[in-house]
Amino acid sequence: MLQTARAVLEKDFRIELRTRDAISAALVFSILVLVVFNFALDVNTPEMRRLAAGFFWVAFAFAGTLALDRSFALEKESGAGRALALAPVDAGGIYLGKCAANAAFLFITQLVALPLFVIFFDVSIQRAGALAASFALGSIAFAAVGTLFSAVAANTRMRGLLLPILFLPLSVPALIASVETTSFALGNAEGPSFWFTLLVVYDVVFLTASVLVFEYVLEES
Amino acid sequence: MLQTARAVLEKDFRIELRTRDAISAALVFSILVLVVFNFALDVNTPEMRRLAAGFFWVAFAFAGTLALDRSFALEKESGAGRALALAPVDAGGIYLGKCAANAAFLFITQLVALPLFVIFFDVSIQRAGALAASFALGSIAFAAVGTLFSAVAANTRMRGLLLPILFLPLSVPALIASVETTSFALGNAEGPSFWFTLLVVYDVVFLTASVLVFEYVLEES
Amino acid sequence: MSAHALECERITKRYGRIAALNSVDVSVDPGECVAIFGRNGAGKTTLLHVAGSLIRNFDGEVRVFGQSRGDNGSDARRTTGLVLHETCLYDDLTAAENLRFFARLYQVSDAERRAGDVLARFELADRAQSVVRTLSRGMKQRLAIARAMVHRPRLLLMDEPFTGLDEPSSQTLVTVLREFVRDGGAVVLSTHDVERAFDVATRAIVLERGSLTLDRSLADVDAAAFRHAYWHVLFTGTARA
Amino acid sequence: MSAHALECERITKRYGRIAALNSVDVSVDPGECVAIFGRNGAGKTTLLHVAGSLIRNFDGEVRVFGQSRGDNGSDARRTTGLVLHETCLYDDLTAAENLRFFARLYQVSDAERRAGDVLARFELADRAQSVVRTLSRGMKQRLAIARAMVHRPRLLLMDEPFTGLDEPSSQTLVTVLREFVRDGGAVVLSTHDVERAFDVATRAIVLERGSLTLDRSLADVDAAAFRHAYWHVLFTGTARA
Repeated sequence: MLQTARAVLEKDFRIELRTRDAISAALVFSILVLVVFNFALDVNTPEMRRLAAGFFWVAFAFAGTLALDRSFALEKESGAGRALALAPVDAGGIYLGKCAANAAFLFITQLVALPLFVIFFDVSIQRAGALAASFALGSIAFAAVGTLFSAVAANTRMRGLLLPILFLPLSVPALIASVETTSFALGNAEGPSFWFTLLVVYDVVFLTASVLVFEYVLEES
Repeated sequence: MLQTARAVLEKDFRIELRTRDAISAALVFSILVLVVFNFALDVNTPEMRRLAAGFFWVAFAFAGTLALDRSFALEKESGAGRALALAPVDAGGIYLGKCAANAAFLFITQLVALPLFVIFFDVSIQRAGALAASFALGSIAFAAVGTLFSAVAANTRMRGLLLPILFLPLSVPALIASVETTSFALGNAEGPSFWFTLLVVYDVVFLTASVLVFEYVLEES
Repeated sequence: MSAHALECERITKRYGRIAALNSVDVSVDPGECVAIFGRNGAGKTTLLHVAGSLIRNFDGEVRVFGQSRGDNGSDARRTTGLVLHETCLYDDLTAAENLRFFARLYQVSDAERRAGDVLARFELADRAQSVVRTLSRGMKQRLAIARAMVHRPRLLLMDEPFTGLDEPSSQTLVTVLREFVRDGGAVVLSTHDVERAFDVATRAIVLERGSLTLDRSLADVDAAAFRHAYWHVLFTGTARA
Repeated sequence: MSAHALECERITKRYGRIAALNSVDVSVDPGECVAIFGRNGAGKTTLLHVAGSLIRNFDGEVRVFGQSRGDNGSDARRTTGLVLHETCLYDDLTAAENLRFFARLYQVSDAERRAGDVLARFELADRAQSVVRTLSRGMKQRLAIARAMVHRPRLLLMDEPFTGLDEPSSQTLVTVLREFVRDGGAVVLSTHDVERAFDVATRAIVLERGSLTLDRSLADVDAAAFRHAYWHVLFTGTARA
């Protein structure tokens, strides 16, 4: 399974290095949101700074979705994903590979957008280690759910209704936890251990469940 | 030109009625953001209610981008857009048709998401006419710029860098004006005439400029 | 001035250092059907894309019925019909909706009836209300050809039009093209199938690595002799048959 | 129990009210190459998709080398190679990267060398480092076939494999398939080209509106006679030649 995951991960990185589609799309988006927030909301107030982590993660919920979209678009293009799904490998391995690639792209995007975020919202990073952990765990959480549901959406033609009903309630806890842990790293919140634990548990649960369930997702018609 | 625009508009509506891709994607997104904002930011404070319009438009900046993405994806699928670009019609007509379809999808999405917005942010609509005008003019502004740049992005492979540099500064004035006019409609701002004028001027300028310039956008390699 | 349906002068198209086309001259008159032969990657598709103005960044000159592509070009566009590898159809519209849409774009006056006519001509009348996504490959191909002809073009550029067509459909296409040429239309098509090309083509050209190495009328040769000469070129790589 | 390479039993597949396949029985032994003929929309692609387990929601039973698809299926997958209408290649990877990726997925022990070998076999060695997006249609098709064979399958399912191939490439494919069959492999391919099929097929089946109407060995017929009979079916629509 890990061998498959590695092959898929390497492939996605190779394509990303060549096209830079996912990361640049995500980056443009996060910049767009930060700029819009900045202009539209007058963020240079103390209350706003307290909410900065929330804005940051909303931006990433969006940017991440775009990156996930690209990630599965490249599997549909020319039907390569069909061949991938038919290979005699554990579907869980395919999932892990895609998920790892997506999490990495999200994490890289966050790191690149971080300076802009710091400038626009005038925040200061109080605990760098906690910030890195928050970004990493949040990226994994978002990639774990997003990869699963992008695959579901790509294989059914009912994206419209299924997605919000399942995806929304599932992703909200991770988003709140990410916001709280990032807030902690920026010195705007206390008592992070509950939220960090929640993120870790969320990641583990969703990765495990998705690995087990991905086989059925890949099956078509 | 208007005949072409009508044909393109009707085609996009026909496809949308059949697949519901664009609107459902946009809707899912705006719901996602509103929910996330709601959970992550503790919006039920008076300050937050003042900022509600800003949140709403940020959600739509995102949701709209997804809808625009779909709109051009369907032209690329099977190369139909190539045939469209080669037809002996004014490129401006194609632009107007796509732009009208996109603006309509955005507007419909906004109307559908409005009740959720009202509930989550606990706002009340003070001036329904102004709200409708704000939504309509804002949708057109977003569709006008977005349609142009989606076409640019689809025809070049340099989406990564060109887009933020051009798209961001261009769309910010429209977003601010939309936020201010919506804020006025919700009773949270005064003096809307400047912002409404700005939106109208923005719409007219961008529609005109895009119609004139679209021919060069459609040319490939 | 000239009455050529299509005139390509010294067409050169480079991708990086590779010349996909190398100073290709070819002109096609009304009433001609020219078959382009050549190995994979020889430049057949590139030549058709240049002629159809899908590629605009190239050296040389293309004229359609005397009109340069440099001009407004609407007339050249109106008279040209294109069949590409892609179907150029909207997958979520029905067969009839696709044809009506393109007929409207080309301002065909009787769009509705014309769409019905070409559907019937390519034996798709019973699938008119089917969404394109649900059609088989061969049906899509027939519909792609119908789309290229719905606006009554006078020049048809077709990239491997027989792909995926069954025998009856292929023969229908041959009949349609023969009528088209007899009525003064011009056709340029690429193919690998010498026998099929002989059913319909009046002239053959051969591309090798982007250069035109053969251009001859098929009036005085038979398929077997041509195939022999052509295959000799293909397999030995030696020039000019 | 059985040594059939592929066994399809009473396969029925409906799309809405239309039966794309209607109780089709066919089995293929190692050392056989079966050509599927039939009109556009007759069910050729659907049959290949069912056999290749691209479609899993159907009535009937498919077994590959005695293994039901219902089982884990990894073995059946490992022994099957598929060529579809789509290339099933990553457009942004090079030819060599695509083959190495799929070789790794299939746990081919000498992935690197095997990828090089099949590239060379299909005369793509000089384009190994080219991104797939930049290849011509025929080259992509050759690469798609190379991909389907990179893991040394024993059953090949090929949907119109000769599409877009020039004559030398077609002959290469014929040679490769003959060797494959001689070494005990089984091939099922769909095509419209009777002569080409006769170069390689040992048996032919004909589908009409989802039903199998002909299944015969080609050992004792020649191409012309078969084509005559087949075309009769195609054009008159009357059954069983």
